[in-house]
Order: sequence, then structure tokens, then C-alpha cells
Amino acid sequence: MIDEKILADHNLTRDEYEYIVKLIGREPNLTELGIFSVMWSEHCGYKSSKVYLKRFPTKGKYLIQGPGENAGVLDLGDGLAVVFKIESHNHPSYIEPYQGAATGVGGILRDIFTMGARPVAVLDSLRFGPLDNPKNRAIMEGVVSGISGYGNSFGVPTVGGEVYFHECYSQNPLVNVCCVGLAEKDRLFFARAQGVGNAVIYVGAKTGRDGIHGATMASAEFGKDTEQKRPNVQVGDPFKEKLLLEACLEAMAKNLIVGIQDMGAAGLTCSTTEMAAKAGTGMEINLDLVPQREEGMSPYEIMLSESQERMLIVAEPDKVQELQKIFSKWDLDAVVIGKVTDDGQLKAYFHGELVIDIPVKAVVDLCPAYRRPAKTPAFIKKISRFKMPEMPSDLNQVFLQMVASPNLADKEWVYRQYDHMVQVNTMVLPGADSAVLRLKGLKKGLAMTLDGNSRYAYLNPRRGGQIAVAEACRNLACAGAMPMGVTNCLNFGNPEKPEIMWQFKEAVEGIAEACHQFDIPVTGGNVSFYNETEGKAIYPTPVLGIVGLVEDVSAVPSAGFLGNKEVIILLGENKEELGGSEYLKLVFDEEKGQPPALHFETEKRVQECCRQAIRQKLVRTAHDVSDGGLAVALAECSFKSPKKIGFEVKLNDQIRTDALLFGESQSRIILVAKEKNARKIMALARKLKVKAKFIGKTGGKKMVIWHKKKKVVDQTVEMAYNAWKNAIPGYFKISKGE
Amino acid sequence: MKFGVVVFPGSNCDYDTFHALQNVMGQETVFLWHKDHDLQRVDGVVLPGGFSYGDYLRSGAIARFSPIMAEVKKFAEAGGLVLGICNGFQILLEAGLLPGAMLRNKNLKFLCQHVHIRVENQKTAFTNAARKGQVLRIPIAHFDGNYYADPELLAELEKNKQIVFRYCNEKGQVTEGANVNGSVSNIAGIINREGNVLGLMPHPERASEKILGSEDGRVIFQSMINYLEKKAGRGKKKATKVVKPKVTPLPPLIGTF
Amino acid sequence: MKVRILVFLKPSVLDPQGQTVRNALLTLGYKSVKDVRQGKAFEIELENVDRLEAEKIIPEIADKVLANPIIEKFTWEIIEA
Amino acid sequence: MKVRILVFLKPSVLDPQGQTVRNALLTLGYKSVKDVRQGKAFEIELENVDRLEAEKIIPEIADKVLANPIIEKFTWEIIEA
Ligand SMILES: Nc1ncnc2c1ncn2[C@@H]1O[C@H](COP(=O)(O)OP(=O)(O)O)[C@@H](O)[C@H]1O
Ligand SMILES: [Mg+2]
Repeated sequence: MIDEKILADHNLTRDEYEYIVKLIGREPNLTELGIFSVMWSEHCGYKSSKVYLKRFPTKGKYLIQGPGENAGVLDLGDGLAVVFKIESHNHPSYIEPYQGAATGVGGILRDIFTMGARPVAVLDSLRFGPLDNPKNRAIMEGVVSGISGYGNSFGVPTVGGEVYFHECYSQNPLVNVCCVGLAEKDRLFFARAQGVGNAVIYVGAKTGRDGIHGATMASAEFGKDTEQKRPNVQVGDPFKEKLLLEACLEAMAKNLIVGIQDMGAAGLTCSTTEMAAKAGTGMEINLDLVPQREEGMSPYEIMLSESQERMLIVAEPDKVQELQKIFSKWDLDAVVIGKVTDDGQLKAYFHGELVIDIPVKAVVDLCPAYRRPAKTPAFIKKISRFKMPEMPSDLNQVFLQMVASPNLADKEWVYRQYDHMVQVNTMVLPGADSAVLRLKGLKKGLAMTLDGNSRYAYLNPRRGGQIAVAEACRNLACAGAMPMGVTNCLNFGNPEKPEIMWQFKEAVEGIAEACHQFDIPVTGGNVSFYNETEGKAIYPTPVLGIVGLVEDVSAVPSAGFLGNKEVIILLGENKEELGGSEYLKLVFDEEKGQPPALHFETEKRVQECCRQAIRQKLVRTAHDVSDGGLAVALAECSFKSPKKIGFEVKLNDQIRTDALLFGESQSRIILVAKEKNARKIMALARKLKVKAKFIGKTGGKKMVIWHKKKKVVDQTVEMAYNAWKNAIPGYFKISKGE
Repeated sequence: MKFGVVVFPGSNCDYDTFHALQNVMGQETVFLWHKDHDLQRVDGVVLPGGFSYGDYLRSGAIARFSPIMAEVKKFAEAGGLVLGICNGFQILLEAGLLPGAMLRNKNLKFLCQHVHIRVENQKTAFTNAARKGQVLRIPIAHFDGNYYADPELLAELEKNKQIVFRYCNEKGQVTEGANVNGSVSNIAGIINREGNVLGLMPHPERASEKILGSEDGRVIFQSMINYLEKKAGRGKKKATKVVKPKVTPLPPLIGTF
Repeated sequence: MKVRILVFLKPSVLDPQGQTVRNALLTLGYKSVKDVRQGKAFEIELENVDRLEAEKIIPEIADKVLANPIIEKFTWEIIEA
Repeated sequence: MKVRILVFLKPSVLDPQGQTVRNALLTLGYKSVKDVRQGKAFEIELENVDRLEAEKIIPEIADKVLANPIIEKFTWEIIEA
């Protein structure tokens, strides 16, 4: 009865099927096959990536919980723990931008509060095709309002992220959402179905035919209107999720819960099998008891439904009543659907019949892992070298063009739609290198950032991975924060292609090496493969989410200039590196060369110097130099200055002027200080063997840069600010026909 | 003084408001559960921001039917102080405790940003601590903050000095550009005729601590405290000494009573 | 019984959503579009009620809950007996 | 000519708004309410088009702009010739 077509529809190979038969000792029925299919999918089983992800460091000073749980956990001291994780929702966001992005937020929030943490921040990394295409604008508009619609209603601030535009994302937008939560360290919850005889309780929204995979298969069984009945996109209900959060946290606080797991991808299947497998137990459930939104659902549909806003709880039988009371107070269903058993099997009954009987270990732990072939793509050689183009004569004009490039322009159009202040902790709002949350009642705070540069990763995936980690850490350093742990989202094409696998392997190794260097553990993450349309893959896009500890929030500097006549210091060194720069792409439409070099020792010293200067309260403004180079970084300090203060900078480096202004050499940070403190910073830099120099002063209404006695940039802040500010909103005005 | 912050399903600024009142302003503060009928003898009620009932249907439309709202109504009719912030303002409008209605922001987008509002009437229970025409810098965060009143109502509001806050620029000028959500006559907050119920879209609880970028929101809470103390006959003197609670990074569980 | 209730903003109230849809349609080249108003539609399934009762409660529900009479107006009809 | 287009989520798609309205109505004592679905309504005024043309462009507009066929379905009618 299980033929090739059914296997293909379930994305299983013949070999995998034979293996399943061996594991369970007989042919699986369709429902059981469906269970293996989702659990052994790339998304849940990490078939193609597992062998590489092992290279990430998973130990660290702050680590409480590494990969393998719903989210990573770090020790914040004072009895507190940070729980954080990132997820992608790329494909659904392309099909239905609003709901795709919204349910992406919903999913990651549940990953966090299922561990006993209250979500305190969300960050989103977004990548779209260029905005001159109306389809891309519509996707962006939908995605942003979806994130805003869900997060705002739920009541979690969306405090940071990134937005990036490139042709490769036109048919494959990327929506990666990271959530950070806070928990009491000794009150963490795990996805374990412990205690034979304990009750298995279903809570939250009812189950409908949402997002069931393996769709077309066996349509005979579902009738002709199957397609109609099974939309692959779920609709999110942030209101219900908020109630679910409060009810779960309340039940946790009252010690009514033994184990808990959210029902995300693969819903009931994933939560039942994983909870049992992790506890070394089994589970027996009655599918007739599962709250259902639609009539006539089959066991297959009930088990594989991806309806949102649901959780599975294991509790001691005598606690069930109190638990139900809490959920009913929050107007939510809480239904006992089964119990924990000791035989290691998942057994499910439907209309009195045993319809599932499979070993949970086989489903959860024995998913095959592949070391797929990897091969350097042919194009790598072609793009790695390039001839330096002739320098444009009017760099002052190029400067304006740069700040108005959507990749560098102001992203307020996006984050103004996000409630970034709810919970009254956000002390550094979106617009700075990293967001900072104060922790009520404590001196310390929490900094966080999301970063990735896919152009670097395209040119050199290994270095791209390294730089992503370094840049994220640098962003944290600009808030005076020490990186504590990493989560990452790896967005790639089809891993069955050796060239893609090579990109993946290289990027992972680059990230792993950088994490070793910075001594931070990877606590989890997400892999999103098959980001391809019509055979064309996206650029390899690793996105790094890093949280950092701020020892003293009162020392956190501003992202913009605060006063006139303050001294501007550059930590690090300007080099002649234009490969992979935004400048090269924007002005010459070239994506070639090598991304800038990265020397870990230098990078670490620069960051340490920045951190120490901030902790000593010497720094008024701090900003790292990244996309767009030094000139753009300086301009941003003016744009983010409450009084729009300008600057005058004099440089004498023996390199091309365009490389000096727009090159993206790593390990550079701009620090601004009062004269007296500036000298202290210089002394600190000498002590730490960090290259540092005074490059100019803040003040005035203009932005002026000299190179070797020649004025190369001379713009009023106002004019450049308007160009920067209006670039993205400008596209959306056109689309409305205003 | 004792304040009550109402918790509706979907409220999400309830704890923020509680924090501002209790930990920043040093007042005794309790949560009031929407299913309850008991106002716990509070001196002032605050309806916080958020998305009560998901803001499905219309913002504030369903919350007004909550059991607690019947008590809030009675409390208001008896002269009790009621403050509605953002979603709380929307609920007051839907409940008919304040006149007018809310429309979607004119740009059809959620807006979260700092704005400036000018105190148009500093002789109210909610603004007595403000200077005349004082400009406050306070954040907004809403989708439906575009206040609507027909011309007659608007004239009446003007006449009775019921317009308490208007969106303005940094210098205090009431301009078109400052009116980010499109409200009629730049209205950011209004008071009822009797002067004991006020609704405003900006979030004073988000502007009550220096570390969050502004303390201007305190003016509103302080005014309420002043008014209540005066009413209680204690003059504008010292606030009642409340033992300052220990502030923790994690909020207590809301709704656990 | 199934009833349908439509709620629109009153003509005197500006409807930016409708305007935005209109502009989008014009941009897409639908030149014949003169005006667009956007409202809400509700389909309510009732059980154990006869026509008479429905005629009583539906306007009540619409007036009290579904529409805000200050800015909106509603119409209703029975679409399935 | 005036046409009306109604857009609802497909029957199998979760409708949190409709559900919330339903619960509110039940709480208010309208016990006969079995189900509520909430959708969008559009009234579009067209000029210089005949029936034939309207029949061509309206479904097109609905499909392309007003509804996302993945999760929504629409109906339309001419309400004023
Ligand atoms: N999708 C987004 N959501 C929230 N904030 C964003 C988003 N995109 C960008 N931002 C904010 O805009 C600022 C600029 O982003 P970016 O140029 O990527 O910064 P950086 O180069 O320092 O990482 C950051 O502070 C970021 O938090
Ligand atoms: Mg940065």
C-alpha cells in the first residue's frame, strides 16, 4: 500500500522507508508514515546539517542549556536566566506574507515560554528583493505588518533586527525571528514526559487542518477537495497566545507542570514523541479527546496538524484539576488526552482502535544523518578577483547616494510599526548597533543584536560566517556588553546540490571557528534549506543572534553624537579593501573580490578596548564601522544625534579615497568622548595594543571629511539626513499611487 | 493613595502601569481582574494599554462588556478618578464614558514613536502638576489612535475645555506634521465633562523613568496623586509612606490573585 | 439560520482603507474605479430561532456589538433560512 | 455601477476574530449564536463600464488585490446598475 508516489509525497527515500520498516518491525500505516515523514524532515530531523552543526562550540562560562531543547539558556546571575532562540519562516512568508510572518513570531515566542521564560524581546532579520518591484514591496509590507500584528498584540517589544535587499531574495524572502526571554534560573521547564502514569494534557487552541504536509498524497482518502481543505498557511491568533503565555507561566509558578512542549512544526506528533523520547518513557493518547475545530478529521490530520497556539503538558494526576482551573480562568481549553507509559511506544487510539504504535526513540533519535557531497562552486574562482574600478570623480555625490541606498538607509519605516517599548525595559531603542534592555531593580542589563552579511558569505562563506559573528560581537561591544551566547539561523539553497553543501559547510566552519575565538557557545538555532526558486538559490545567508551582558546600564553610550566639540576617535585601522562592499555593488554593480580580512586577535582587542572605555564611563557615543564603511558610519552618528550634530574629520591614510570612505575593513569602532576622556581612551588603547587615533571633532551642521588635505565629503546634515530618512518610505508612497 | 490597574484578557501594559504607579510613584497599587466585581476600595482606576480581546472587532469594543466595567462605570459616576491609556482610552470611548470614537491611524500603520503633546488644560485632576501649555515628550504605540468627533461634538469639547492634550511639535506648536495619526484637531487626550475621567493615546508609564528617555509622563500620575490627596484632605503635603517594594526584573504573575 | 451583517463607516467619515484600495487599483490600471469603501462583513449562524426572533436580535447585536453607531452604520439580511 | 465584494477566510481556516466575536455574543447571553465568521466588505463604484466588462474585472480585482486566494475566498454582486 505504501508505493513510490506516497513515499515521494512524504519526502522519504526507499532506503529510509526500509529503515523505518526495520525499526518498527512491520510496515507502517499511513499515519505512522506521516509521523516519520515530518520528524525525519530536514526541518525537524536536520538530516543534512547534523554532522556539521556538531562543530559548534557548546560550552561556555554562562551556559546553562545548549542545543537540544526548545531554546538555549544562559546564566545572567542574580538567579536569572536568559532563554533565546531564532527561527525562520521563509517559505510561508512568501506565500502569505502577513500570516507567514505573524505565525513565525508566534512559534518562536512559544519556544521561549515553554521553557518557563517570559519573552522580553524580539528581533527580526528580514531580506527582500529590491524595492523597485511592486511584488517585493507587497511582501515587505505584509511581512512587517505581520510581525507587528503578532508581536504588538502579544505584548513583546520588537527591539532590533536587520533589513536587507538583494535580487536573490525576490522569490525567496527571508524572515528570521529571534526571541529573548527571562526566567528564574531554578524554575526552568523542559520537554520531558516524566513519571509513568502522569497525565498528558492538551492546552490552547483547537486543532484544525492547518499546514498539513505531504499534502497531495493519498488524496483519495481525503476526498476531492483536499487542496481546498488544507491551506499550508496557518492563521495566527496573538490574543490566544497571550492568554496561553499567562496561563502557562501561572501553572509553572504554582508547580503544576512536570514537562511541557509547544506544538510547533509537526504539532502533536513532535510534542508527544519528543517529550517521551527525552524522558525515556512512552505515551498513550486518545485522539478522540483532542479538541478539534473541524469535523471529520482523520488521525493523520490530527497528528500532523500545525494549528498554532497549542501546548502539550505533562502533569501529576492530582494536579490536573488545579491546572484546568487556571486555564479556564484564562478562557482556554485544557484537556487530558492520555498518559505517560513505560514501554517507549507512542500509542494512539481513534474511535476505539489502535491507530499508532511506534517506538518514540526511533522517530526522534534515529533519523538518518547524511554527509552529503560538497564541492566548491565554479563561480567562486570567477568572482574572487576583480579589477579595482576607476574612482568616481565626485565622491561627495557618491556619499549621498550611499546613505540613500535601501541597505544603508534608515529602517524606521519598519521598526516604527513595531511596539519596541512595551514592558518598559527598552533603554536603547532600535536604530543603534544593539538593543539594550534594562533589568528592573538591577544595575546590569541585556544587550542583543542580529547580524549577517550574505554578500560576504556568497564571496567567501567561511569568512562570511566569521565576520557575521565578529560583527555581532562588535555591535554588542558598542553597548559595552560582553557576548554570552549565540543562536543562529542558516538560510541556504538545496543541500542536495554539492555546491550548496559546500557553502553550508564552509559557513558553519567559519561560524564555529569565530565562536571558539570569542569563547561563546552556540546554544541552538535553525537551518532553513531549499531556499530556491526555479533552480536559483539565495546567497548563503547565515544570521547570527547574540546576547550580551551589560554590567552597568548607566554607562551605555548613545548611538548618535550628543554634543559639540567632542573628540572622535577611530579604533582599528583603515585598509584598502573594497571587495564585497556595498559601495562596489551600488556604484559599479559588482559583487566581486574577497570580503575584508578578519584577524581575530585584533578584533578581540578592539572590542575589549571599546568595552573597557565604556565601562569606565569615558564614552559618549559608540558605533562600529560596517556596511558602507567609515563615511557612512560617521554619517549615522550625525543622523542618530538628537540635535543632528555634524562633524569634521581629517584622514591621512595612504589608500584610495573611495576605499577609505566606503571600504568595509573589519575591527573598527568610532568612539566619541569629551577631550579629557579622549586622552584616557588613547592611553587605554595603547595599553591594550589597539591602534587608535583622533580623527576629528563633532559640531556644526555639516559633515566634512578631508583626505590628505582635500575635502572629499562636504554635505549638510539636513540634506543627507533627508536622503537617508526618506529612501525607504519613498518606495511605499509610489506604490500607493499618492 | 491606592490605585487599581484593570487586567483585561489581552492587556499588555498592565504591569508597566503597575510598575510606574507602585515602583516609580511609590503608590499602593493592585490589579483588578476583568471578571471581578470588586474594585478593592481603590482611589483611582487605570485602564491600561494593550490589545484587550485582541482588538478584534474594534479596539476596546469587547472589553467594555467585562463585569469589572460595570463597576468602573459606577465608580466614575460617583466621581472616582479613571484614567484610560491607549487601549484604555479606546475602551472608555466604546463604553461611552468619554465621547467620540477611534479610527485607524491615517497612514494605516501601527505607530510606535515618541511624540510631543501640549497640555491644553492644566486645571484638571490629571494635569494640575503641569505648567500652563507644558510640552510633554511621551511615546505612542497604537493602530487606532485617530480620534474622531463630529463638528458639534468638537465644538462642545472646545467649549467645555475637555481637550486636555494635543499633538504638537517640539516647540509646542500644534501642526499638521505633528498629528501623526490624523486625529481631529490634533487631539491626543480628552476628559469628560465632570472632569474625573480622562483618556489619552500616549503612554505616560513609558515615560516615567530617566533611563527610558523621558520622565514627562509622571506629570499625569503626580497630578492624580495631588488631586486625590487634596480630596482626602491631606493637602498637597507628603505622600503617604508606602514601603517601597523590592523591584524585580520579572513581573509578578498578573491575574494571580 | 444564517445571517449576514455588513458594517461600513458612515459616508461622512473618511475611509482611508477604502482610499488606499482605490489608489492601488488605479495604479494597477483599473481606470474605471471611481470610489471604494471598505467595511466589515459578519456571517452569523443561529440555531433554534425563528425569523421573528432573528429580526429582533440581529439589529440589536449589530447596534450594540458589531458596529459603533458614532462612526458606523450597518445593514443585515438573512441569507439562509 | 456599484458592486459589492465580500472576502472571507476559507471555512477551514482559523478565524480568530469571528471566534472572539462569537464568544463575546455568547457571554452577552445570545445563546442562539452558533458560529461567527468575520470578513471584509468592499463597495466599489465603477464608471463607464457595462455589465460584461464588470463581470470581467471584478473577479480579477478580487482575486488579485482584495483577497489572498491561499486563505481567502470571495463573492461578489452588482448592487446598483
Ligand atoms: N527588521 C528590523 N526590526 C527592528 N529593528 C530593525 C530592523 N532592521 C533594522 N533595525 C534597526 O535599525 C538599525 C540599523 O540596522 P543595521 O544597519 O542593520 O545596523 P548594524 O549595521 O549596526 O547591524 C539597528 O539598530 C536595527 O536594530
Ligand atoms: Mg553596527
